[in-house]
Amino acid sequence: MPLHEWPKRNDGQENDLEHRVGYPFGFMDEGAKKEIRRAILKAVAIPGYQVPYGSREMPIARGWGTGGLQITLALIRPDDILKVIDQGCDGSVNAVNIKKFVAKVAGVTVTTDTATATIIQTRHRIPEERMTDQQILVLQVPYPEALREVEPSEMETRRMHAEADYSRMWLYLYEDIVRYGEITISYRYPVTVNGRYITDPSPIPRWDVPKLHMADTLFLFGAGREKRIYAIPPHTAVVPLEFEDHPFRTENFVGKSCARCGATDSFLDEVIDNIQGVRSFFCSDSGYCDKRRETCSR
Amino acid sequence: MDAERTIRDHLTFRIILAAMSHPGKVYRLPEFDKEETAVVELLRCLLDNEVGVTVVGDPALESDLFRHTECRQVSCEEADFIIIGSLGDSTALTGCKVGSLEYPDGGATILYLVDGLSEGEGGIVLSGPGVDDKISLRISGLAAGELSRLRELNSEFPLGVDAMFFVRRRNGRIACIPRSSRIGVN
Amino acid sequence: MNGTDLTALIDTMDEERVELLLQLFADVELTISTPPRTGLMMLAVHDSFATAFYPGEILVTEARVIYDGCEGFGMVLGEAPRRALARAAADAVFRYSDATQVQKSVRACLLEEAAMQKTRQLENGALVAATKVNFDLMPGA
Amino acid sequence: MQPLIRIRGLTKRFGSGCDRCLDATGPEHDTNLCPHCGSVLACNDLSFDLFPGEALGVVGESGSGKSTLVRLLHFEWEASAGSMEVHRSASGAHQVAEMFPEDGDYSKNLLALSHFQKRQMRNALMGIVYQNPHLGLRMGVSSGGNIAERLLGAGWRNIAKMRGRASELLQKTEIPVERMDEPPANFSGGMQQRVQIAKALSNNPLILFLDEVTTGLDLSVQARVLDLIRNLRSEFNLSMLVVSHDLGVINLLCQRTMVMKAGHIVEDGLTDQILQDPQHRYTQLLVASQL
Amino acid sequence: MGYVAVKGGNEAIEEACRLFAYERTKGVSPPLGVDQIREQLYLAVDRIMSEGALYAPELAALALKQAAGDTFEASFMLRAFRATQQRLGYSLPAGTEKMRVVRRISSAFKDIPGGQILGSTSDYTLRLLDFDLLGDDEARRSAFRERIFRHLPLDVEVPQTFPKVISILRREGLLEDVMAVEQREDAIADITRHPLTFPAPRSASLQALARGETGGMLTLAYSSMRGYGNIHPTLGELRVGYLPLTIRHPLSGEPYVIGEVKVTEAEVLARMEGNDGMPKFSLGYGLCFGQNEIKAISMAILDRSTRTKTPKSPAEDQEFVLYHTDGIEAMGFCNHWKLPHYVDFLSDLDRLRKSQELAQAATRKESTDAAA
Amino acid sequence: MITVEKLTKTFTLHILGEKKIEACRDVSFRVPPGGFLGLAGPSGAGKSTVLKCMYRTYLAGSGAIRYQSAAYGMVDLATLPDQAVIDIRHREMGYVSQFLKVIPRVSALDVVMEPILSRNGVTRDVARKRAVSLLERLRIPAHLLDAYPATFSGGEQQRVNIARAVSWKPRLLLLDEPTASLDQDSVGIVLDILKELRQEGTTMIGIFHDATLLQSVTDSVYHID
Repeated sequence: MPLHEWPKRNDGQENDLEHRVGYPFGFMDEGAKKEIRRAILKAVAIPGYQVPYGSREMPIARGWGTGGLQITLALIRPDDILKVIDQGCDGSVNAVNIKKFVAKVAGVTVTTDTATATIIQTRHRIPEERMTDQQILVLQVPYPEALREVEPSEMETRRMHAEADYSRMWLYLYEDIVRYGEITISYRYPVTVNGRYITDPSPIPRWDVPKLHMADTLFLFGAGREKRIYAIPPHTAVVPLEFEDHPFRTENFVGKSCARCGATDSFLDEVIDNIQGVRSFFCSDSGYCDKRRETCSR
Repeated sequence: MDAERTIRDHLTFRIILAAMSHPGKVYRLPEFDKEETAVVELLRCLLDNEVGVTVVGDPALESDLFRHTECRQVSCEEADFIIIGSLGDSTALTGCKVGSLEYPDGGATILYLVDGLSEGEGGIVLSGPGVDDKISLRISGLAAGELSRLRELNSEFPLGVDAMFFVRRRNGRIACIPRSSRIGVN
Repeated sequence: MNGTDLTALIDTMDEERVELLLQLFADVELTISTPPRTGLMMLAVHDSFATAFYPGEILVTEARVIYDGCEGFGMVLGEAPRRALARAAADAVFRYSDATQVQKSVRACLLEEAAMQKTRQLENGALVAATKVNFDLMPGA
Repeated sequence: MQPLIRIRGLTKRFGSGCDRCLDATGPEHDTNLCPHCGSVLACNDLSFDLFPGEALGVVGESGSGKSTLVRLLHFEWEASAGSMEVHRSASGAHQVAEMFPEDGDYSKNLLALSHFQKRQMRNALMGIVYQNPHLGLRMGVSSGGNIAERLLGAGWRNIAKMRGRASELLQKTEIPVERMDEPPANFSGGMQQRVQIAKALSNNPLILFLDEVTTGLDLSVQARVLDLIRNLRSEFNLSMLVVSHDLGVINLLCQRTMVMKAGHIVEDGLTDQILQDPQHRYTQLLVASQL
Repeated sequence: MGYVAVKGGNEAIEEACRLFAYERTKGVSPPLGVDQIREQLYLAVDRIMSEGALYAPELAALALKQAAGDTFEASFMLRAFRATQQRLGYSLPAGTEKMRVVRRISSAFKDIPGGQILGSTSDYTLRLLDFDLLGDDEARRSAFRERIFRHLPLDVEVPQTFPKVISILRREGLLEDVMAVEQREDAIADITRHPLTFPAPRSASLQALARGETGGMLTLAYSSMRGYGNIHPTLGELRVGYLPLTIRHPLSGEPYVIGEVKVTEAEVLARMEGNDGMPKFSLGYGLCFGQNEIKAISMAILDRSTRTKTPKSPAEDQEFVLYHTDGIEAMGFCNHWKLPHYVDFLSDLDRLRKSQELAQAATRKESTDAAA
Repeated sequence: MITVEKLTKTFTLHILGEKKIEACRDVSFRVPPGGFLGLAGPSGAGKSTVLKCMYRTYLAGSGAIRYQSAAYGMVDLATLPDQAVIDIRHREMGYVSQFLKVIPRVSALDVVMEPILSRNGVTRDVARKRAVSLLERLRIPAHLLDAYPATFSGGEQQRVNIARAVSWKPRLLLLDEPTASLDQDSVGIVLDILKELRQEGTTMIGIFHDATLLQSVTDSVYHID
């Protein structure tokens, strides 16, 4: 093409994704992906340790899952089947947003079925269905530092991890019990990974914590704003912090069941009905709920 | 970077990731263009100009690698990736980066080029994260004493190095031993 | 002014004059060796302790053009593929060993641009100069 | 009898240091500040032994380096040079033998361990009581919690057992057990010091560091705290390093004493000898000014 | 049943995006040109570029239009855009003594070599609303332009570069010297590639501040000025001007000027310190894209305050300052609270109910005990 | 058992312009096992200095103090390492001064029990019995046993001091005017106790201000000028 016929704007470099045709596979530049991949490998090799990385800005806001998104984009394959959930729900606005974006820049198919998905990106929940070793669960993490509860300074928490100096975290639980008779940590319940690092499992409810222990699946955790990646490989011991005489307890749904599918074995959302003032309960994992309804109706 | 290459890198990385998450399991890589460039193609999904690399005992690979990736050639003490060719004398590993307690991720990644990899009895026995109970891995073409050197480097978890073993073929195989693995002998 | 200094003027040239410049190359055998691409240039600055740091990135467009076997490079601010091409072409022409006709006309165009920019600079400079606070010395000092 | 720990060539320098630091500082110059490079040699080539069950006193004016010595041995500060070895078969030190499976009577240099290993070593071997209870205690956490913190660090994971141990220790240190869940911030200075001692003893340490523990307390309170320490020493067969500028405290607690001045040990000997027949000019001055 | 939205989120999102775009277009005024924003709201554009850490006036103006004037959103868009762009290289380090100055003042001295050049500033305008601007039109504009040039002598050669005030102080040994800050760094830190670690090297700290959010930096710097910290700043020199963006010509290897970038630089002289026994003024340094004097001065103060040896207040704590001044991160996290958190909240409820249960049981036991 | 050879002790007072005070010169004597040597001489002749050098409260200037230790064999107390001296003090060598070193808030009974308890694995009961009988014999009123000696009269304090020194039956006992502040009856009791101690094998070296007393208890006397 002669010089003077060159267009005024370069095609394929428009910022508007809606109209964009030639965005690169996986959206991010290759340098970013490579760095994230190296961080992921180190994270897998040192279970529970937070690997710092040069987190990139994404078209969604910091705090809205950029960490999880960057991991997903660095490892996604065109033949992946993607599921994105937020609070267990495939239809949640944030989940839909992310799913739409990834599908667009990686051309993958999407699903709401946990069993058929190859990559599941999630915020605040682990699916109820047991996942396999062919699947990867990518968790979005707002605060990667489990010790932040007891120590605000990054320099200090890093030292604590280096020396496995965790007595302050344990002390926090001790004081909790002295004051309230119970450990009051609700979600983001700290766990010990592989007997070494105290790790933040992301804001999943306690209900989901046991699912991390000796699982078949690789769990990758991405904190975009805080610029940390960490991992729990399959078949890795993940033990919630607990005392011999004050064991870890999950949320209690005894005597309650899902008003939609009747499940008694799933994490339930509590819904207050404005008109009648009654409470009802529904599966937080919408994919699971759907599947049960389908099976039941058949 | 053409789209096809980009996608290939994604495919390759997923296999490396699977191998690193399942120590001792042998994975088959997507078919590479040529046997000679297999190492370059394998590592391309990871290497850029932020990465320092040392190649031990394979001058041809050395020049290839630095021509085709943007990584920097550095001494073994500074290397993020150390590639040990089949003739490589890995005493070079003494003094390689094992990270610090604050930043153990600073530990190097070692890529061993080996003749063969297979699962099953008779090899070394691995256990630890990523391994369901125990797994047996047979590595052929690995210099004697290599595993005990690895064990020595990884004796103070979380300090240590993470090893990848690669059979350099168009149709290559890969297996990994991250520092979290316990290496035993049958 | 040498060639590189002259091509620097292309960065701030008016749009119409860039087109004018491109027209000068219309009949010349030029090959685009690297098509224009936009990207980022990281700015490094020395602070007052001689520590270099990066205040941020700058959007630039670069291109390369070959003129009779001689390659020229052009980089300009912003997303401006045609401008980058013009600068690369001018660079190639200036880097070419012999003084060709096109080199002459490009030089003339750019010298003209230099004069125009000088006038503009004087105007703006005068506006700035007028804001200088004058401390007249006390008589006898 | 073999020493419990051996300290050799222990040096702590703040600053870059230069060739002339060693010659230009020390008691004969009456300073530890190197005039050439501005470095401070807080501790300079200290060598001594601490024997099992012994209370070793360290006296000297403020700035002599005695508190630095404690910080170094307690792994709070990094030594610039020197070694610290612990007897591997010292009674109660089975953790030491486990951590250092090599041959020989003594462990390798503890000062060269990683921070992680140092922390384990500290949890297994040491207790410390600071002059300022704010350094040794978390003022906002319950007293029982303060004691539990050390137990938690040593791997205890049973609330009831920890509370049992805490009340036992608080009893020994004469703190009313019913105040166990109150924070030390509510307590008097003497009580805080006793909670600190309880905390320091919680892991059955082999070595207890006492850094000016009675300084700033009322005389009557001082006496009670010293009493407590004397009783605990014989009860637990503790080895103690007692740092004080007060010869009375040293005289009461220690059989052996080292005198420090400008980062050096200028004299050491039996405490009664140091007090009644001091050899060094500085010791004579110290004794003359206090007795 | 509508609350537990299993499906339908997709449509709602798209409608919300459309509604947001509609809000901007529903009025009667003609569409706003991006060039108008770039030329007439240039200080907003400057601010967006410096907080977005991307110098691209056209795109910044576009972002401001798209974000309907929200500078947080606009600088966020620039950051997201830069994530998709390849980095073509690094400039040669620019020295600001080469800056083509359009404004420079010093409050340390009455007169300075080269003079006080007030340049373009709103500092001396009365902050009274100019109702004439309501009737702004092309005729008024050209009249104004004509007026401003009328009395101007156009043949004055104005120097383009000026000596630095601080170098005079340095020569006299009154100011801490170049070597006063830490060891020389081998490589320039780049926090877009390697996250901050602490203590952060100087180059990383300056980069983080140069990308910081103006308001947040002002807040922290102000806390230091008011008394949470005491560095006692004096504005040694404030410059606004253009820095040449220079690289090496990839073919000839010669220096190659791409163009000019507008920046603001501030140097504050701060309380004296006795290094090597000789008390000297210390120095704080600030520089950012565009004309943004509040930010450059705040940056200089924070640069100085975070070098305090024993930090006592937030503005002196390097980790605190650098972690909390990135506007994009802060706004993102603040916004994320709008996302659903009902799983977490339910878990909270579970703990609260359990603790209340235990507390009630304890009270019951006490009263039974008391009765017995 | 113990041989002192040419013991000389000089104090150098650095803070008083390097003033030198010679406390004793060329003292030499020998005490056989089970012997009781008395040290005599005018006041200021250095009798106490000799004892303190032997106990290592003073560092000998020159000369040797050879002692046949049960645990260490033949040692020179002038140069023996501190730790060994502490051990010998603990296991073998006692010292009684003219005054009780009062330990705050420790009762008279505990003062006497402490050395018994801290040695040779005696039960608390046995130690208590022995201490009580010693203190009774030294005529400390029963109601004072649990009181703090700080409040006692000089004579009572000194009797507690002696009880403490002999309670654990040291192998070698150094006595520096132990009876100076005692009344005649008490002196008699103390001498009886010392005699019994000798019969059990304790070697002693003592200073007594009273020449007759000195002659009556010791079996030889060394004169220092």
